[in-house]
Amino acid sequence: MTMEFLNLKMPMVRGGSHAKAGTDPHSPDRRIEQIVFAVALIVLVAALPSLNIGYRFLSIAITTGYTAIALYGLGLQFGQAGIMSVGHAAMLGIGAYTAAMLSNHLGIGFWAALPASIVLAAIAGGLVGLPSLRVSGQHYIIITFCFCALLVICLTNGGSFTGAATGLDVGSIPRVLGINFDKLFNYYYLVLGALAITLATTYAIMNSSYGRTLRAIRENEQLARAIGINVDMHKIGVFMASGAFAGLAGILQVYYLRHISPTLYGAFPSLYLALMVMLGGGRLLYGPLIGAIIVNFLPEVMDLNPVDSRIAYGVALLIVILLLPGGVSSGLLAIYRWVGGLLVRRGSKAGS
Amino acid sequence: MTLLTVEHLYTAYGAVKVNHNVSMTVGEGEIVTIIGPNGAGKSTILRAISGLLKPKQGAITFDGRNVTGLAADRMAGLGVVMAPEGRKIFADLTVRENLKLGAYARKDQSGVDADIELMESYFDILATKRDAKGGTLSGGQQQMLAIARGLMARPRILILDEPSLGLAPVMVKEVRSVVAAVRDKFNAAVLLVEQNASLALAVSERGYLLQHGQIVASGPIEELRESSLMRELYFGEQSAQAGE
Amino acid sequence: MEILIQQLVNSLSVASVTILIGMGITLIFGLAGIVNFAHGEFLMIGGIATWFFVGMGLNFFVALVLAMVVVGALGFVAERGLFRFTLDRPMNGFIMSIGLSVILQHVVVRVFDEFQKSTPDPLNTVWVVGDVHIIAMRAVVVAITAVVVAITYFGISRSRYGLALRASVADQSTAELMGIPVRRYVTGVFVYGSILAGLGGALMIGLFPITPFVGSVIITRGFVVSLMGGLGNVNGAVLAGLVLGLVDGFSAGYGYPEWTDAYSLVIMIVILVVRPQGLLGGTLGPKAS
Amino acid sequence: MAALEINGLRKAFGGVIALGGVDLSIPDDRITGVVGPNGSGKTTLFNVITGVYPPTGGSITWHGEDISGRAPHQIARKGLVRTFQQAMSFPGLPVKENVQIALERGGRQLRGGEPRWHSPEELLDFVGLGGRGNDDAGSMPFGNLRRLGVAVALAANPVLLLLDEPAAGLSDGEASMLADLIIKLPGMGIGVCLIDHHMTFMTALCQRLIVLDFGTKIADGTTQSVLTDPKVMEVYLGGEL
Repeated sequence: MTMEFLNLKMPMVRGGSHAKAGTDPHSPDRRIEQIVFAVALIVLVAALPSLNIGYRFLSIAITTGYTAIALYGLGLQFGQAGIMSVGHAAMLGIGAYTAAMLSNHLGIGFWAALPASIVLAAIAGGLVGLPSLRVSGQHYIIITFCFCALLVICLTNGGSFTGAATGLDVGSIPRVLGINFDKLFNYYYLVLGALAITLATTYAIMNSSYGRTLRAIRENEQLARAIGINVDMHKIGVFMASGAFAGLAGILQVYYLRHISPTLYGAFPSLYLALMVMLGGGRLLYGPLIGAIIVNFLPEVMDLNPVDSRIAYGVALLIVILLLPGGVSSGLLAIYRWVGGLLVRRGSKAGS
Repeated sequence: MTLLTVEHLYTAYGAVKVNHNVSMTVGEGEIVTIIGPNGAGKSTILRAISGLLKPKQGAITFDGRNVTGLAADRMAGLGVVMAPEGRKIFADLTVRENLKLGAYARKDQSGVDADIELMESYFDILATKRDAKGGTLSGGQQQMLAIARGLMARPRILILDEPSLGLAPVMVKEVRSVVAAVRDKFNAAVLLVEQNASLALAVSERGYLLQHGQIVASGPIEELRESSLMRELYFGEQSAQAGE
Repeated sequence: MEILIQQLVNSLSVASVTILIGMGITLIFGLAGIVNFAHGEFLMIGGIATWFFVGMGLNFFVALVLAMVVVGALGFVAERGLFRFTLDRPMNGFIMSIGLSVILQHVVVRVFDEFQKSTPDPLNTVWVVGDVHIIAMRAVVVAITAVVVAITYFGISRSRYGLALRASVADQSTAELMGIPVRRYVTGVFVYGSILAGLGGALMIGLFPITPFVGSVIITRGFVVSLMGGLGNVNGAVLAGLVLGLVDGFSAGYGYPEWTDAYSLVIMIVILVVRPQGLLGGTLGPKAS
Repeated sequence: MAALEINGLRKAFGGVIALGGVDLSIPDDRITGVVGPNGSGKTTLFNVITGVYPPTGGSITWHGEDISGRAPHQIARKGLVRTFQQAMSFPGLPVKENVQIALERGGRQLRGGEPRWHSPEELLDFVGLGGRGNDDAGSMPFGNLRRLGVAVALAANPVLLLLDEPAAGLSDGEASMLADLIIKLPGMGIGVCLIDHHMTFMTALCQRLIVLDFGTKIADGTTQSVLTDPKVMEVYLGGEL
């Protein structure tokens, strides 16, 4: 049947975040909920460094932050438009290497490189997206994987231009208004600011007519075309947006690590990005952030070594696909709604 | 002797309900037809009987045995064989391979070989095109192959879903004579679904008239032919009145 | 000339492993509609299992058979425990297989370690024909693969099961109407493909050392081969495996070895975009029933 | 000259000829019906008109402009909007959002002027789905899903609405409610071209019927004349009846 055929192109499992009537995350009351949650989150997270937490915690938080920024790109692409990629780390790599190469070869620093990283990653995103106009589903995912592996080979064989296998170093971010970004606290706030902008942008896209258009493409490409949506153009558009977020994450990563090498952007980092977005759930605003937090903090909290934590991610991914298709965020949302429903019912009973 | 009994069958695709409370029988060696307009749910009944679709409710009994919900491969093994809508010939396999597949559930290799010869002698085209890919046959030839492939299982009942679909009028006439032969030469009952009422009425002995997933009339074919309901279903009320 | 023949045998022995993995991927995709990303890890486990059994003092070829059994069992468990639940949603099956590949890699690292492992050369013989020196193990790898390819080819093209398999790949529900138990064929093919991966892994460690991370390299080559040949098309996979093996062998021998992997990736992207059903005609996956 | 002019339209899939040179003219100010048995090429006709498949031969002219071979979204934006037999909605999204997407991104009106519907709710009321806006489109009963399909197409602002078997699978009650809805459209400046098998439904709605059989037109005229045409009787019931 046609419906089932179409479902092949719709990666998310049955229902997803909109499975039940009345759970529309875009209705006005939900929007207020989301904004309140966002404000509370930002206050809490901004207050973290003053709570005298360790540097280790702070550095994991920074990693989580820029990873989440990259994930928001993938979230837009996968959660909204329904197109998965296991090559997203390559976009991050384009952003990071653009900044590193500008710094090494032309002496261009962070602030001037920032737009270049974003724009180049967006262009790369669009290019990698081109085959998706012809190829869909698992076949397209394999293409993204190939692009990613190709990038690593090019970076490794790039000689002094790309720093080859050893990679490139960058200096520190110049002070702005006297703020020294070499201090971990300040870098934390920089990443936090970028994350806040990312969240706001994502929120705006999700709730705009553009966001609805992307969801229409995800749900039924044929019908989308039939009502006049230029599906091809919007697909490329979302790949570019996805690349732009990754580019921003990439430059934040390189100036945090101060040294990058090709293996950071290969197949494995890409798989973990895909895994994080699946874990958190790509359709809801906080899904990617939750995915990034789980994957980055879990080993720390549970005191797992890297090998065990990777096994744990893999098992978590299997569980999410088999049992919780909308990701952890939609699971949390369902629990929240359920608890809320109980409270409302109890309240109305008490009232009557 | 009743061969196949369907009692109070309900079917659905997900949330979309198709058949409501359908009951019908097919006797040994009988040719029975289900007639009705497009979207009436005819094919869905066949899918439920042949095991491609699990019924929501109801019972299907074959040869005294409860077969409700049995998978299609098991049903074929029991002798309930369907030639599906649109023929569904394996386009990349040869005509002969298609025939062999029809006999997959059989264990008697010599009987299978003899039956292939029997089919080739009965349907000339299957002999002349023996090694041609199934996809190269014309629509009418494919329909003959689909029926022959179904017969290769030596079915007790052969279910034909819209055998005239997309065939030129001259081929429709040929299908008509083949359906009669299925019973007379190959000793199988036939359950036929047709939108082409003239074909259905010409070959069957009994019929069920289906509308909106329910049986609205049934009986010997002569009675159905004369019923005003029949005209109404195909041409609308106006024309039924005009015809009276 | 001598160098050319030696190079040819070397290339063919590498191509053999690629063919075994490509055949498995193509068979599983054809019937189950899943591109099994963890198939490279199945191969890796085949190699590690061989290393383990040889370490226990078993003969290499006994270890090879045991490794095939181990990986076949792994395939059975994966199909029955995981992939059967995603048969109607191949995308989910694919993403799940990515998770599985991460798990398998790190379980192996956990149980053993992340360093490369090797077995002593099982034959330790060099055959000299005229001026040509042929390492016996390489010739044996080519021979075993040839036998397996022949068995698979005749099984699919001549046997009753092969015919039923081809019918199931073409149209699952019609195959069921013919009385073919398609579900059992799916499991069977998954297990057979896994056994081939186990064999590939065992032969690979007979040729050179492997690490627990070899799977991700080999899976790319497997994809290239199965896509070039056409998914679901076994003959195509064999032919494509030979072509790729030769290209790789000669590029490593005479060209730019650091770009060897890039060739296959570029080939794959081009094929997927231009002819997603594969060069030699394959399938885009089973039709939904 | 009618709004949609089709001349010698042919479509072949490999060796199978789905449309064998069809000439049609369909106006955009009334309801035109296309009938024919299964496999007669009706849906292929819609698919070729709306750009899902490029034609093998012939031309399609819409308000004097040749649109054959254009992309589906371009054709939709010119006011030729179709519905589907199967893929009627964006199943994972709320009903309201389904319609809103089409209102925002849908086609443009050929003749300008005020938009007919200002909000999704207004349009949902019009098709009788008022109050269902927050339901999940994929979990609606079939009858409602059909109406949502019509609502989404209407939201895309059609000049000529092509409906592909809108009554298939509906009960008599549901079909007559849908007919009540469709019959209003020409009065609102929306032409309708309708494929269906449901003859009661078609005779109630259409003044003119076109009959296809084996990819060619075998009858074209007033509903009464077509229904009494012996050729049509032959196609539907066979000569003997």
